[in-house]
Amino acid sequence: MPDTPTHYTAFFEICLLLVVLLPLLSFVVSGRIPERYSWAVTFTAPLFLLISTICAIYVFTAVWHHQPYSAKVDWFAIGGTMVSAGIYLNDIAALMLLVVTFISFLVHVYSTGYMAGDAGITRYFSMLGFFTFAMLGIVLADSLLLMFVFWELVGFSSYMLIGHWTEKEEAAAAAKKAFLLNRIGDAGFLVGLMLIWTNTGTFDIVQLSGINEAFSWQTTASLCLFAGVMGKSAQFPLLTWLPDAMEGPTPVSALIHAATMVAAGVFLLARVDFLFTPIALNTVAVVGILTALMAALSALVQFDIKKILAYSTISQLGLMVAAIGAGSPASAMLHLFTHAFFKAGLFLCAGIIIHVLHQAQQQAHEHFNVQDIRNLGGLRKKLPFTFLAFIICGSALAGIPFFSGFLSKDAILTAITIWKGEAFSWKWMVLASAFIVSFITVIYTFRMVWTIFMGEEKLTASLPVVEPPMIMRGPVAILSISSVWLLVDINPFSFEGWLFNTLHSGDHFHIGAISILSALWIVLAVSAAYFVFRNKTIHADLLLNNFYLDKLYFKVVGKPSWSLAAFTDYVDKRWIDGFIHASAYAQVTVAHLVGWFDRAIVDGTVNGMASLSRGVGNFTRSFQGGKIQGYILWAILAIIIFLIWVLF
Amino acid sequence: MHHYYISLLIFIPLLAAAAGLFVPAGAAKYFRYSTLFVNLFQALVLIAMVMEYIPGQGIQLVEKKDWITLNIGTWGILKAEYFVGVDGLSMPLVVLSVFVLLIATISSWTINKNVKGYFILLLILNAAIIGSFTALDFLLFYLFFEFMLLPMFFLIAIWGGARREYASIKFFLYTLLGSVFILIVMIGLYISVHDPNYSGQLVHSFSVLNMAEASNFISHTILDPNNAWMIGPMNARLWAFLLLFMGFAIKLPMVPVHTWLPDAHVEAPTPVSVILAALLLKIGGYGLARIAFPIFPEAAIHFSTFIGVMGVISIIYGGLNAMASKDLKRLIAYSSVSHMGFVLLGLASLTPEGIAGSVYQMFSHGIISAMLFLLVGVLYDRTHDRTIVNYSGLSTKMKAYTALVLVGFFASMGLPAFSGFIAEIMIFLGAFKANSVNGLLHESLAIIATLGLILGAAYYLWTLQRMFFGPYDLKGNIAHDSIYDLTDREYLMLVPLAIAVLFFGIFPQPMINIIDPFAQNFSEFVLRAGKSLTLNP
Amino acid sequence: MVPVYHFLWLGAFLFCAGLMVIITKRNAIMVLLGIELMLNASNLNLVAFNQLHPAHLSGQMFALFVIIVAVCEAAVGLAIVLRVYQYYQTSVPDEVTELKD
Amino acid sequence: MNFVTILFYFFEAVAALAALSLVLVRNVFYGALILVVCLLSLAALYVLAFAEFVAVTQILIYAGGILVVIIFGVMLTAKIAGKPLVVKHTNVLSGVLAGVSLFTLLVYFLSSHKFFEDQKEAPPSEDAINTIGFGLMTEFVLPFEVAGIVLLAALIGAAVIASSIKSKKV
Repeated sequence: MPDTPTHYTAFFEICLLLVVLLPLLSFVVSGRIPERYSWAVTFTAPLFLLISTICAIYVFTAVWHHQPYSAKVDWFAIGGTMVSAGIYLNDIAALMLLVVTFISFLVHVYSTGYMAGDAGITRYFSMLGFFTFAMLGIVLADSLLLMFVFWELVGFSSYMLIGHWTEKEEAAAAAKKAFLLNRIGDAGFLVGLMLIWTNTGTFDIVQLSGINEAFSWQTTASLCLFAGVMGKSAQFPLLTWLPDAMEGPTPVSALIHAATMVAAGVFLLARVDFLFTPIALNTVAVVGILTALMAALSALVQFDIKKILAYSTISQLGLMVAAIGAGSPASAMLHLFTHAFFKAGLFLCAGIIIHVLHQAQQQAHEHFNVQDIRNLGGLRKKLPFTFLAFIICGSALAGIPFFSGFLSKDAILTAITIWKGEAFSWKWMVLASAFIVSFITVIYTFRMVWTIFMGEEKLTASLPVVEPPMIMRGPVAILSISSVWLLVDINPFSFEGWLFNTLHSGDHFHIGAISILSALWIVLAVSAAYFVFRNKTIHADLLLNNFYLDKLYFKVVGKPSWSLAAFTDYVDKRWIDGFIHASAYAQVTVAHLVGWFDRAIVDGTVNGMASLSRGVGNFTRSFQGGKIQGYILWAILAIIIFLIWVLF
Repeated sequence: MHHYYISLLIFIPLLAAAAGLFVPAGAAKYFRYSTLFVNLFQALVLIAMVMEYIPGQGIQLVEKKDWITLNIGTWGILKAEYFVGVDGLSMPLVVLSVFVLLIATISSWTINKNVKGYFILLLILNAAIIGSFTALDFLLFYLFFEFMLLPMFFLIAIWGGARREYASIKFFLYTLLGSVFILIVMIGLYISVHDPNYSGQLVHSFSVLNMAEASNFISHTILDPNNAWMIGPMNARLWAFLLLFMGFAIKLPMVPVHTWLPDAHVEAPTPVSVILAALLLKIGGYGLARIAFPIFPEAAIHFSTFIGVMGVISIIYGGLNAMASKDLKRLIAYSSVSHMGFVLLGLASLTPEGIAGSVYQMFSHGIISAMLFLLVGVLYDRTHDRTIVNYSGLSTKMKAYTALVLVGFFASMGLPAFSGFIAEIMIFLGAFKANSVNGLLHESLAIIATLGLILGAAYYLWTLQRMFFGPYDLKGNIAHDSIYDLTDREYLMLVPLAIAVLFFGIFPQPMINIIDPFAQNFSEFVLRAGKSLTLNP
Repeated sequence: MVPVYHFLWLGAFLFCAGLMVIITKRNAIMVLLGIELMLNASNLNLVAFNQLHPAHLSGQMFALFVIIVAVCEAAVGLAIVLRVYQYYQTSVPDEVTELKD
Repeated sequence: MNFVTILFYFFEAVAALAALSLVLVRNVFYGALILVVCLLSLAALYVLAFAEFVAVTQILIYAGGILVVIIFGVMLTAKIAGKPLVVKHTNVLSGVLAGVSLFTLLVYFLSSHKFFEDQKEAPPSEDAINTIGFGLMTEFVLPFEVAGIVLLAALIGAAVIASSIKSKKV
């Protein structure tokens, strides 16, 4: 329990600032490095992150189990009320701080190998630094507004990194989609902010947490915030961007789209847990479990290695969200924590496979899609290290005992079990779904491992595949080691370790029966996978296309808004401008009339002499038209006029 | 103590323009440098002004001189003054004007056609803009307001693109229509208002400050708050407010009186586009906040839902239209429509947040749109083609340009850390809060307005995807050798804007310090005055 | 005794008819006919006024001289018409605009 | 109403109708014939106005001379064109306007002026032709001679102009 070092030292504050600002510095420095010296970035950026990570470790140790650290400065006044920008560093935040900097550092190191020779490497590291900064901003922000700021900024850096290979059209489209779907969620977040501001007049999380009564607006507000989470953490219905986001470089997928950014949603939920009313929580749980189930099913039939991992990420995020909905942020955070390591590990392994196969392809001048697992097989011989790492991280994902994933999943299952209550209700279905999800997780993980590493080599047989350099293997090794149970607790069957106990406030939580049941369930799943699904390929277009959500959105939202845009264009050009033109023509007509009046009457009078003499001149000149009859006519008229003049 | 800061700001460009008349037209360099010098001098004056300015002290740096005093017998005395000053509303806009005009001058360096005429018109425009942002006498304001149209008309009509005549005439007619509306109300106000400082004598005053006091209205005149005339179904004050609103809404521009803007922008040369988007549109919002709302507070309250709805329509409609635009400049012009809709929404809320947000939005949109139009100008200078689909993968050839475009686009989308975000969040909060604070706008308006953010992201990202990402390719008649990255001059004008956008997005407080007292006073004044005046049916 | 104003009315009518013929016909010969008609109208007036002063015959004399001049005019006019017709291949006076300034 | 008056009205009507139809007719040849009718009826009117000599001259010179010449002219030009010479009307409006307005004007003045007082019952001059012949040789001898010269000049001139010698311009 927290003891009382009420004062944090200046050294601590400097370290904290370093943690946050060094990635920002990395962003600035990397961006300013001239193209000729772009190799320098591979030293500077990881170095900055290393220092940042070291500082983060110190900060973590200082804060963990202690009083939260908070500091704030005035930012700007909204309608006379000063909104502050500040840091609120409690246990959860410190943990996230550590995870983010650590994994970011590993990914930086890994990227120096993976991205070597890339034309946009400075931009890459720059954005990676910016992302880390923004992510740390989310973690540390003490107010919802500030969190929203960084929330959007990570979206921006995610956009930039997904679209890193600008020449790839799919990348640009995926980046756009990611940002747009995030924006939709953010709009909800914004509405939540408006509700909170209107009802409380503050965004400060600490102040907000003082609200104990359950106001009716809280349900709406919390669901609005949850809309933001749907976008960022790819929850149903905004989940379709994450599989597409795999167009980005693989380390990015590992860092942003597996370990940290997508987990920001879960972090947000954990942080503003107090706002959520029971109804809102139930909604969160249902959405979470639905997402987990849908994504797990989709992961089952994907062929692209990164897409499998992406769907599995969505599925795991769904589980975390469901855990929050079940009222146990601690178990969600635990799973977030373990997931960050093993999923990053898996992505980096996938990255290694893609990277080395690409290099081998370039040497052998062969071209096939290295990400398609149907083209792969038997790689365990050529890539033994990667195989091992993949097995470890995969086991953690599948939730096999003695790996971290087992424990955190156990925590979630326990949380849902407790939440469902004794009486039979729809909540049982959530629990059942959670079990089904963990079952399916085992199957697709097994399928992935089996197809890639077991059996005979397929298209890769002739390729000169070698293990990547140490710089890439190192981070993977660290992540793999972090995926075993020791990370959580010494007891491989109890998730109530240092982490959980700190985050969890309340009763003793652990139910031994669940652990055993879960372990048995996993073993069942593994054997089912081995005996039933080992060599089966499931073809289901529905699942392959993620329940056709994309098509649905395109038809229901994309196309109508596009036609609406075309319609407004039409309205502008035809109706409004048409009206304007019509009135302009009317005006011109009137103007002509007036002009005629001017010329014929006003000018005739005003410019009397001049125009009269000219007119008379022209008039008399017209007599000299050379037409005899004309002469006669004019003469006669003159005589008539003369007669009238003389005789009257 | 006498200050002459504002007069300096207004008259230095006019003097320079007058002096320029006597310089032979061939001395192109003279005109460029003299205009630049004037701008820099204005910047210096502005710095001094900002130092002198004390936030929260109402209207300051006032200069007041008799201008027209005309005894018209039994009708009293017509009195118009040279009455200028700045407060929390005009200060940000004056800062913006000086800054943007400086950038516009740098951007005008490439103008080669009739340099003399161009820069003289630019200087006149400069004076008129600053004049209308500082004038506190309605007649003076109107004078500057009208004065702005003329140089603008010629700048578009002479230095514009292919359909420049059409665009300039459309611009002129639209804004002239607005001016007529304003003129009508001005005459009505002139008849109805007397100057309380002259007892015993009937002195008709044009001072906006006098007009804002209900007690200064002569009883039983057309716009007397207590006995306003009935014209048709509404009383004359409501009509007057509507006329003023329409007059300024055309300038703003508000859907559906916005169609002059895309055409004017598409045809105008880059610096003129910049001034048009960054400054002229602001006159609309400024006029509403300075004139329409304080003088007719009860009408402002009466019509607040209408104004808010029009704002939201502008936001959505502008966004949709931007999405359908095929021309890059047109797209940005429509995004301006969308963003100025936020100004309306914020003003309609009459909450301090909303008002401050509106003023901040005007300021921030000024910088951002200036940047965006300059960016379009950069591309147009090179290729003379603005069709979006004719470009692809520009990021590979124009790295720095793409970076700045990203800054501009994301700033315009309201990404945090850029100034637009601060403004929009304040407007959203204010508009949402209005119902519970003063019961004016329904919450749903703010919620619908968030669609504007999504639309903004949609059209900008789509544009980025089409023009800057993907494989490098040029269609149409664009020569490949015409594509090159930014020049030093272009850096010089774009980077300060980017820095300003970032600065005011990250450190908004210096500006909000100036705006906030005004916003609070304004909201409090309009609500109090508006509610004290009973609307006769 | 026929009242003199009958003659005068008829003369006026003939004169105006001749005038109309001159102005409206697009043929030189018709124009000549019109001129003849007008001359006759004046002759009629001369003769009619001569009735008022039967002692003097100046009116009739004048009428005679008018007839003589008319003969000359007709002869020369017709000659010109024929000549013009040969030259311009038209007898439409409008198409002969050599007199134009 | 005596016989003379009826004759007068008759010839007056004939002359007026002929003049009117001359205005309306479009065939030049018919026009010439109508003019003959008109001139003949005018000659009759001259007789009624006690101007027998003028009437005779009218018949001889106009109907017999000028009109024959004109008809010749018509036929000559018509021959070249190869079809009946039909004329088009031009300046109809202004022509009618001028004619009608002049006519109105004249009728107005004529009716406003009383000629009745001046009109005496003129004695039928028994020797009008005598008097004319006498007058021509005495009082009007100079005009008479001049008229002769004019006639001669016109004769020569007409012959020269109408002769078929090609001018240089053709």
